[in-house]
Amino acid sequence: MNIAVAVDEGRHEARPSASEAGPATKRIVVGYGFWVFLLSDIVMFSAFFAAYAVLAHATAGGPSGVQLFSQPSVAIETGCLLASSYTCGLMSLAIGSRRFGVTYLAALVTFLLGAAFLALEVREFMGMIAVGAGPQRSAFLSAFFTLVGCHGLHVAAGLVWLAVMMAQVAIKGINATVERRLLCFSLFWHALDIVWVWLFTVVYLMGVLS
Amino acid sequence: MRYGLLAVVLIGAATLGGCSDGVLDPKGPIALAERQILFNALGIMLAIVIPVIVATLGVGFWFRASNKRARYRPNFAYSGRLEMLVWSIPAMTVFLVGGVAWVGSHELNPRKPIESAVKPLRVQVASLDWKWLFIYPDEGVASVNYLAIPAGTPVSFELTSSGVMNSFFVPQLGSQIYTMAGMVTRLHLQADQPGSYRGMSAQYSGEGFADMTFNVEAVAPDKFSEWVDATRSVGVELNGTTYAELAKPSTKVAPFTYRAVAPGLFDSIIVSEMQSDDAMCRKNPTSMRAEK
Amino acid sequence: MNLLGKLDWSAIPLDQPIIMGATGGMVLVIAVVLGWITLKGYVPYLWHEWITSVDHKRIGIMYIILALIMLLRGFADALMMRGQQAVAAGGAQGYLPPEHFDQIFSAHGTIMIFFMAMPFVIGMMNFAVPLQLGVRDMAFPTLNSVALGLTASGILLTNVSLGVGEFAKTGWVAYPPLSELQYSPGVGVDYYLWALQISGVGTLMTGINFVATILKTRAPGMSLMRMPVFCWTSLAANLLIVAAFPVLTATFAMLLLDRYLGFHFFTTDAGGNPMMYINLFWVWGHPEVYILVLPAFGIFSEVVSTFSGKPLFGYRSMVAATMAICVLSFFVWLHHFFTMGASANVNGFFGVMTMIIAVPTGVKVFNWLFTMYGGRIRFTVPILWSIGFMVTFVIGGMTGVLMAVPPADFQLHNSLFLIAHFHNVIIGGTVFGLMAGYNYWFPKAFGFKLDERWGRVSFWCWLIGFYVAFMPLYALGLMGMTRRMQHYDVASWQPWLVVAAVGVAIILVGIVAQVIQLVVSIRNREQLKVTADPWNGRTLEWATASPPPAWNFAALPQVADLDALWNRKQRERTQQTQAPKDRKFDPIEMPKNSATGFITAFFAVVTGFAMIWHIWWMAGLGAIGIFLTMLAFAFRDEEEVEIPAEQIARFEQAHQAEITA
Amino acid sequence: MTDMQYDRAPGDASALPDVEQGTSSGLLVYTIGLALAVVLTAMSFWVANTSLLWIGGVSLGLTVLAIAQMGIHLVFFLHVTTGPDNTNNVMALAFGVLIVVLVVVGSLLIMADLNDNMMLPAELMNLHMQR
Ligand code: HEA
Ligand code: HEA
Ligand code: CUA
Ligand SMILES: [Cu+2]
Repeated sequence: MNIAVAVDEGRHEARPSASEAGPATKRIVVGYGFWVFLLSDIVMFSAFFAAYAVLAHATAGGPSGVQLFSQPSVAIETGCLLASSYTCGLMSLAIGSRRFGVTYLAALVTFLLGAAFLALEVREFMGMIAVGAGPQRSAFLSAFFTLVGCHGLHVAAGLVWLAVMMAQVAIKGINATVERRLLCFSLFWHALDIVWVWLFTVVYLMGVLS
Repeated sequence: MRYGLLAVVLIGAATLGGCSDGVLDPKGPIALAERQILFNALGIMLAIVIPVIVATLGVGFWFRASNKRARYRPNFAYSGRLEMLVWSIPAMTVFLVGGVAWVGSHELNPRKPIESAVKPLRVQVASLDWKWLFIYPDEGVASVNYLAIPAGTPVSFELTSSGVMNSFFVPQLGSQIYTMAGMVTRLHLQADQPGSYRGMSAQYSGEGFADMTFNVEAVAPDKFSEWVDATRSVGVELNGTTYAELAKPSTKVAPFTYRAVAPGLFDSIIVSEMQSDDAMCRKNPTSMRAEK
Repeated sequence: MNLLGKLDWSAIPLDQPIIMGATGGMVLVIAVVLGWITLKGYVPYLWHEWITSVDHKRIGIMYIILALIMLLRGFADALMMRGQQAVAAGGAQGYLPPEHFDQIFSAHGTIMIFFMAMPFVIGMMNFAVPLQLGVRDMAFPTLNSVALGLTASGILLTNVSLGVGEFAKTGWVAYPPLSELQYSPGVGVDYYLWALQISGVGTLMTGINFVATILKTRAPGMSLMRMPVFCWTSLAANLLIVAAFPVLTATFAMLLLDRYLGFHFFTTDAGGNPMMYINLFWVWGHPEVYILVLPAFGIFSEVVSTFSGKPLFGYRSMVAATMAICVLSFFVWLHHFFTMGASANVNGFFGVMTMIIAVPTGVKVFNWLFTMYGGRIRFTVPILWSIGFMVTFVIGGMTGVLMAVPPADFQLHNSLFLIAHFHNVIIGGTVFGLMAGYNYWFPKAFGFKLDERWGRVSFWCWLIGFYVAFMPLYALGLMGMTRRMQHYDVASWQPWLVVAAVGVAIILVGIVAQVIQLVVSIRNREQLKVTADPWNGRTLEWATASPPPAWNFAALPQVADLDALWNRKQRERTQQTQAPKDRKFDPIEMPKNSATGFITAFFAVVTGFAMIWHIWWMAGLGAIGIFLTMLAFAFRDEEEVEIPAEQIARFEQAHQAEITA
Repeated sequence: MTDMQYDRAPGDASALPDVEQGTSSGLLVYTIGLALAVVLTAMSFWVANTSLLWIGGVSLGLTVLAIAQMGIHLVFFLHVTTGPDNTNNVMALAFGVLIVVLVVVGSLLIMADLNDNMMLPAELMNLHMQR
């Protein structure tokens, strides 16, 4: 899959290099801007990660990760997100070839998987609060709820966004603007998955090691 | 030019003019070394900064548009040799100052005990809202806003805070260090000669901050023993109750002393701010897998 | 349940004459200005041409106006502090009680950094970068307007704190535990946090916008290595924004959670760790100072090369140095807390890394020097500021390097020496740069030059005032005076502080001269009128009319080398080419005006204010308002308007006629 | 505006090599990505729970797996490549990763060092462990 070569073949001699060709098309500018936003968002997560890592052992006599985390539930959550990432990819393909039925279906499945993830996470949070392991209990728990909750909020925002986008597709059809936004959405959704990879690794898997 | 000079002159004036009580009038080995480092670093950098200032003003003056004698070279925009020079001059300077910084931070690490034949005096410091408490664990006395130390004897400080952060600082003796609740920082200072030195908090801590000053009274060692003896005979004991009384926020507290100190009081100040199993406790978290 | 949360009449400090006077004055001025605007019927004009405008030039100008107003507020604070410290010696308490003085230095630092320097810098970039790139607008024009709105919201909230409630009493860095609920139960810290969170989101948007603009939209032929240096430094500054501001947002979010929901990030109990805040704050804080100074470096580069009549010396070195500073600035943050008790290795490492930044900075200074060398320097106001900067900044940089030596910092940390250092680099670097840029680009923005004579007066007063005001602080720092002292017991400090106060008075004269300069220039605008290229410039912003039309360039310029305009002028001179008489123009698509920014800002203020005062229902309404605004924006159909070819042709003809006349 | 074939937005599915010929290869890319991600995830969970591995290496192993998984996501889901059309995207990514590593690793080292230095004396540790 050597993309570079594939593209180079279609190139005209006279064309200047990308950096001299004048303003890029809107799709590329928007995609790039959103890419930069995602990177900044990930930097924000890194601050929460740093706080969590520093405070991970500051349990102040309260419960620790080993006592609180349930691996099966995390595995299901991970599965949900991963699968939704896949269906989100299918959605992008369907949009590219303008197949509305598949688009809606893929979006619906993505939404449901995301919602399932959120539901599981909320259940986990409620369970912890119920046993007195809420975020006010210790610095460790503050950091845990903030880090994981921040990712959860992003997922929730993604769900709202997806719903709005489907409304737009229904009302406006797939025009250049809508397609651009859906491209950004899929970027966002995949990036959340990357954050989650680090979350389950650092919080849930390493957290039960000791 | 004249402003660059003005800066130098002003700093110089502060130095020579005998503005007492400051960093420039050190009274102990730490402060002395730090002043030396300050001057050395300053000297190294002035060697390049002054020429830069002079050159800026000179070039600007000479190449003014109205000067017909100056040669206009509109295409002089690159010169490999100059480019090399331009990168290497600051690099060399930084190499020198950086070396000073690296060695200096090891030599003058606040945690590093002062080498001396004399046995160091231990003092425990707690910053309260808004005064300083000094506990002499080995002598069993304590004082507020007043620190008596024997001259020529290293003093080993352990510092903490009852709440907000402060910074313990006696400019004429040397380094400052933060005081933080639930933690202990360490510092080693020494006064070479008897004298009275101004101490204060260097980290803003709220309303009463401006009055968080104290006097360091360095006295001859035998005078110091006398002071300890005298202190033991007057005042109240520092224990849980009197400490709670003292810890209430107050400003401009006149110096006074405690006849005795309940054992472990300093430790209880530290712990009072934390609730067990804190990050601080875990020096080397060993990861042990749960047995399955 | 109180419907108004914590808000009641006692929030308004009726018993404090100074505050009430200031507030009353401010409210009065605003009321008069608003009344005047309404009476004169300017409201529709303002609304259509400015508030809803997404034109990068207009937005840039609005940023700068905001910044200038905040400069005055920040300066008023500085005057009060200098006045207080000039009198509060020995037993005297001065005229400001601690709880007021503490708010003043906190507000001064916050306002100057976030609401003066940042908007000013962003305004300059907004105005100049798209013009220099030879394009018609930013990558995301509406986002730009929203960012402006959010910055204004933060500014508004901060100033509301003057009259309703209080501002933080924690210093501009708001270290916990002092800023935790336990030690700062009032709303001051909440004002600080919400104002900065809201404006911080705006700043982040700006950063993303500029990175996308500079990397993805440039005139045809403008490769990266043909970009003007100001675009490079702007790129670096905005990369820093994108990488650093999220950390600040996260840190403040943690402090907010501590304060509002009883979390334990930075508390002293339950395992919280205040050192964590200090660490994260400076992860943002050090890059921040380069966000402020890098664009100024870019302005100096443009100014020095233009007025020396030479290309910038060592362009490649300049670019390399800029990017080196950009990356290195993330390796040094610990130098703000050498005295917290880290090991010698850690302190030593960060000390050395800090100094390494002096190398690329030094390269820049030398390159400016060699740019002047062999030039034919026209001593206009912008270059005066530049030379003043070169002399002043190296002193400030030097004292910075001095404090990067950990053992020296053990003595100088938090002393007035530190205060002198950073005013030396911020005023001597950023503010001087902004003043140079203000004088340099003013004719481009408004079509007439600023008065030279008053500009000179202002420059000299500023320069001299600066030295008189801040050099004594170096001395005081060495004498052991710490910062943030409401009063002090050492009488021998007083003379120096009186000198410093005199210095500030001289600066005041400089500021007055600046205002006079503006007034005089507006009055004489006919004589000072200029056409496209008043300074014999080198970069593309001087290729279009002054003020430029909304679309900047009738046709995007074709760029073949560095200093695009200069080289074109050279070619035209040798080839005697004339622009063809009747050029053909194509219609241009421009982004449509949008009220999104204004409405978002409105709801942001509502939300922020409600959160500060714990008025939960109102906060909820504000949040819903923001969401609905975004939704409405997402569903709008027309994003662009077409500017007809005739209109462009008409403008170009008028412009040509003006040039030949 | 110029139509740029070889300048790409990140995540641009339509820039996949032969997307014009139909989505089958696009589907293939996503499916391979999913398969790899599932395998890596499963490995992570296994590594964390098995007792076959030396305990000291587990954290490291998990980190490596996470990095690999991140790479999979970037390449197969976000379509980031090293092609010339992608330079800006990759540069931005590299800068972002640098900052993230600096923030996390730097903070951890600094805080660990500070905590070490402010350790309480051993007796005291015990004292407040009991509370
Ligand atoms: C951008 C940053 C910036 C700027 C420009 C300034 C400018 C000034 N500052 Fe600032 N200061 C800070 C940032 C800044 N400061 C910070 C961060 C702190 C720390 C706060 C803390 O402790 O937490 C601080 C603290 C601080 C202190 C507290 C010292 C202490 O803690 O004891 C003092 C004391 O006098 C002081 C004085 C001044 C003075 C006299 C100026 C003067 O130079 C002011 C100069 C005047 C202006 C900048 C206004 C100019 C107006 C115009 C030019 C209008 C022109 C109009 C037209 C063109 C139409 N500053
Ligand atoms: C625009 C803002 C700005 C800029 C550009 C700088 C630039 C620098 N700063 Fe400054 N700094 C601040 C704003 C700024 N700073 C602020 C606001 C604070 C305090 C915040 C607070 O606590 O409230 C601060 C605090 C601060 C500290 C912390 C002190 C303390 O709290 O104890 C230190 C310590 O290392 C420091 C160092 C430096 C250095 C080494 C540079 C270097 O980048 C300077 C480099 C420039 C030169 C060196 C001059 C030109 C070079 C040459 C001519 C070449 C040859 C020279 C040499 C090789 C020496 N700064
Ligand atoms: Cu400071 Cu532990
Ligand atoms: Cu710094």
